Amino acid sequence: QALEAAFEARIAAGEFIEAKDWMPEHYRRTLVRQISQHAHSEIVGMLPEGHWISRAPSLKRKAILLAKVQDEGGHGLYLYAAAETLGVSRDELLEALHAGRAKYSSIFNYPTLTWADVGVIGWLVDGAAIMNQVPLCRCSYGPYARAMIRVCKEESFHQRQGFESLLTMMQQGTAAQRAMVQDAVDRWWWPSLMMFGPPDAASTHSAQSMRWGIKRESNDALRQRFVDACVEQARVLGVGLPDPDLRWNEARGAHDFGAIDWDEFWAVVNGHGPCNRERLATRVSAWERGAWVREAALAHERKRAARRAASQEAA
Amino acid sequence: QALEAAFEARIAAGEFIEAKDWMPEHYRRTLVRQISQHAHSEIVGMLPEGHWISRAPSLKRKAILLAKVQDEGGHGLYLYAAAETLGVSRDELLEALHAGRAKYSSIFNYPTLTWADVGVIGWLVDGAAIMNQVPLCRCSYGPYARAMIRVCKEESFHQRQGFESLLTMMQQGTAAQRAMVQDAVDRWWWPSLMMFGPPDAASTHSAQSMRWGIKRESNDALRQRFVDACVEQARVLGVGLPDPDLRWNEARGAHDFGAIDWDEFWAVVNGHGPCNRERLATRVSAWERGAWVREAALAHERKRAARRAASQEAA
Amino acid sequence: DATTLPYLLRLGDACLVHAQRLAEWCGHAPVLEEDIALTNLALDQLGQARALLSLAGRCEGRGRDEDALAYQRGEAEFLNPSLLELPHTPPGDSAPCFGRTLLRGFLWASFAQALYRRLADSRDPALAGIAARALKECRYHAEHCADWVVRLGDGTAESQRRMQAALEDLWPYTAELFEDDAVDRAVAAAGLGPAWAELRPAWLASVEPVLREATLRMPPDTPFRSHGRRGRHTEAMGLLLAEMQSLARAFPGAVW
Amino acid sequence: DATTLPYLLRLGDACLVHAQRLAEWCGHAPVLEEDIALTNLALDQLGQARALLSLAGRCEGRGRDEDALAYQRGEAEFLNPSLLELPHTPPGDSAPCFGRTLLRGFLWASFAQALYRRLADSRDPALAGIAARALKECRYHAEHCADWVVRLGDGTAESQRRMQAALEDLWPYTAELFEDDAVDRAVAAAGLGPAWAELRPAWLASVEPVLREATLRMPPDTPFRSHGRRGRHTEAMGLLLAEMQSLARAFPGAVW
Repeated sequence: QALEAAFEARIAAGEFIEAKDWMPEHYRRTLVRQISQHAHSEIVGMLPEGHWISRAPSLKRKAILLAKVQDEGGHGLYLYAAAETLGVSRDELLEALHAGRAKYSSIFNYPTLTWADVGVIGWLVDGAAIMNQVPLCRCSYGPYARAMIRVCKEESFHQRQGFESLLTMMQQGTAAQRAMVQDAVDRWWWPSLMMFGPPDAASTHSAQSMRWGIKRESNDALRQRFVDACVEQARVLGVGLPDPDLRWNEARGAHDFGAIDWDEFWAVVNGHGPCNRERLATRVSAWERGAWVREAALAHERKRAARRAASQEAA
Repeated sequence: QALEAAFEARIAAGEFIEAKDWMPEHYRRTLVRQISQHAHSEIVGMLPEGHWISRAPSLKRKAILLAKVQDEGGHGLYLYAAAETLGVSRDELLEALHAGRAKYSSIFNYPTLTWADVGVIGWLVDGAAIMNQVPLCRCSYGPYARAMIRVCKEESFHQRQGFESLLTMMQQGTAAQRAMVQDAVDRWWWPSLMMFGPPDAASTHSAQSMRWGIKRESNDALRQRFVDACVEQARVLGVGLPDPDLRWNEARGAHDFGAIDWDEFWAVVNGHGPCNRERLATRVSAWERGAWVREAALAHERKRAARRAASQEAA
Repeated sequence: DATTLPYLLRLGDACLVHAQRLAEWCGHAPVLEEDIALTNLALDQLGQARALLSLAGRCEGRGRDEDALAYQRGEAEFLNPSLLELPHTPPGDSAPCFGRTLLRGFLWASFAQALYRRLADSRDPALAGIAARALKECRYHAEHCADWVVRLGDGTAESQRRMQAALEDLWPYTAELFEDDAVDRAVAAAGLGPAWAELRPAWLASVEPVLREATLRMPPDTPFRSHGRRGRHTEAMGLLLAEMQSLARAFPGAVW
Repeated sequence: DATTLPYLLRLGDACLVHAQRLAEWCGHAPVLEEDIALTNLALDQLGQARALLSLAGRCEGRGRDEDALAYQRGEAEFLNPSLLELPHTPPGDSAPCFGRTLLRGFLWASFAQALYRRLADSRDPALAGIAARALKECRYHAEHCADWVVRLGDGTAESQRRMQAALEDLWPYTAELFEDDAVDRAVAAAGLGPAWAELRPAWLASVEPVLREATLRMPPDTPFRSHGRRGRHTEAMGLLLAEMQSLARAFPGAVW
């Protein structure tokens, strides 16, 4: 009880909790779930964009895309490391992903069908991710907060690159390119709005997470802020947003927007999205195909250690 | 001895030997080797051309190519069936191919690098094959001779189609297409000449095979006839043949041509050609990947037989 | 008009893409007889595609022939149901699965038979003629594929497992075949051909007994929907087209 | 002139094609650290390719930039040694082999180091500058790949078997790197860079000790020769280019 009170007091004072500090089991579990889900999202998120590396239409864009997907791998690394400070190994977390027990962001269950998807993912998906993640840079758990600072910085860079690539296509490209961009926006707009999660009324976990500073703003508030930001950016790009109900509401000082298809959201979350099967199978197969490599690396390490020991004994 | 004398007499009289007839073991072995090598060539030969089916540049050409490669599979079937009349099963023959004990025509160890290769294979490779095979339609072993009649008829059709496709590119195509055809001719000309086998002076097996009517003309004689035919066809196409020494010899009434690089020929025969490893590995892997299918088909057949037996008993 | 063209392309593109996939087996099948049989199926599907795309081009009236439609359209303009574009290799696996190919062939040929049977009575005589001929081909395809589905479903434990997995993979994509929409309704009203949604009972009637004989369990319906018929494909489609169209696109103005 | 351009393309195309292959691992590697490391290698190779192709374009003087050279050339105009275009999947296998990728990376980076070391003294200051920077990158590549070659060669029985098979597959393609020809001789005479044939001793000196430490047996020389540097590639190259160039070719006149 004394420990718990001290913990609550530090949270209340806005101080960071560190790996060595005492923390309630539920706090730890909530963090492991959230951080690992985020880490999984980064590595599954490499797949839809990675699908276009081989076909990038210019060498500059190929380099930008490669670097971006590489950064996502890097985010995965920091985040698995942050989760490991909570006493769970990366292998255990991956096992949970591969067995289907752990989730990753549902947005990555949508397919990338054209090159414009790459730009739109940068603009909308990374944009929504940043909106969700910036508050986490002040999260109560120190290692997570510090990882998120680095992640957010890089994500902002990706978001600007995505936007810039769309702007180039819209302003300097052909009619076919502009149509490709619009089509991609039409496909990604609604799934991006779903990235903020269910409406506040239907959201579980939230109250406790708010109190712990693991979550700092409500789903609906973040979603509204995202919509307001995107409307202006879409105007600059010259693309339409596929929502006939989208309009400025002077009274609220915000944009009204149409109803989200939550049936679709839950279908995808529950495994019936366009690419759920493929994404998980791809990760599992990469892992299984790599088994011989990981075993060999361990075997080699053991051999070296044995040889070192033998030569020290001989000396 | 009496059997052998009767056999020799029938050969001498130009009669066919049939499957049920007595034949010397050496005759049987020679035939099995030759027919199975020919059958293997058909199925390995599906690969280089098959490589272009997915990219055929028009739907008509795709259909023609599909039908052609299918015909090669069909030739494989007749020829394996002809070999089976000599008391050896298709599975045994395939096993010898997969283990590297049996050969197939070396020409299929060259890669198909452009669409024009498909046409040139039809024109030159099928052309050379026909030149080699027409005499076999009068071969002393009946089942083989009859298979060859059918094979040769279809090959002639393929050869005309290949020629026609090149003619279309040369006469109605762009400069880039004409360059593509010339490049393909440059690559396939010499390997096609090698298809007739080593010079007569260096050729083993030939004397005995000639006597038995398994072979009816010498390598060099067939090669000369092929060169003479191709020179005229190349002129119609408007392509050059890559041999500076190629010219009409009025005295011989035939074309002189340059020295063949027999080192290259033997390198390819001995496994060091451009695609030897890939061709064999592809066949082996198709066979191994199909193992579960063949096993299932057998298991199903057994189940059905058992059910039939059970229902007859019940009745 | 604006509905006949997509109606024809949905079928024509399905045949084309299916032919493209089937042809991948040529030279790589488990037994030589199947190299030949699958190539035969591919040839028939390709022939149907050519007839249907030519008809679509004439109907469009902008001078596009079968090759312009096959080689010069972008992915979103292809209207085949996604079922036909899926690779032979199951998600996460390494090698193409013969059973998956034959199962898809069976599901599609059963559907195509039901469709062509109705199209043979189309008010459009050109379409009716194509359908009458294609119907015979698809009857053979359905039989050939059904034989293999039964053989492999009711074969060994491993083949049963593979076939059940293939069915679970592919089944969700069959829902798209029967989605109702404005294109189908308009075409049906004009007497050109049936709305595909009407064909579900006939299709199920031919599919169910075979799956049962093959000892395969029909998967439950899920909310999963593919949308190839509206031009929204799977990630496999772009790679299929990149390869299929590469040569034609690299040589503009060529005659082959 | 007529020899500088092919000399630059041989190296630039090698870097480009190698980058294209390496990038295939991005998202699919055996451990996350290698997803990142192989992407790093790909990025470095791509950067070298861009610098070299841009230089080649300027040297040609016909206004072709890096993208025109990468996306608008036909297969026979690419002059990379065939070694770099081979797929990660061994002949007849189903799945890409990480060991094969790292072994090729090692064989190539060892060569590239030897080459860039000499090119850093090129009479052409632009080429010398590119080489000086690339040399540092390739030193890291060679080390990273060598570590893996040793780890996998001297790892388990299975990893040893796979690495030896990879070496036997790839080794024959290294002969091409050292084939002497008129292009190389002219460039060497002009002081632009070394004939690649001269680099063999340096290359062997860096390769042999690593293979030995990895317990791998160096295969004997054979008459096999690949000819990518003369524009005659393997069957893998056409498919690689079909995919790489598909988008650029499908949107003529586009700005990306």
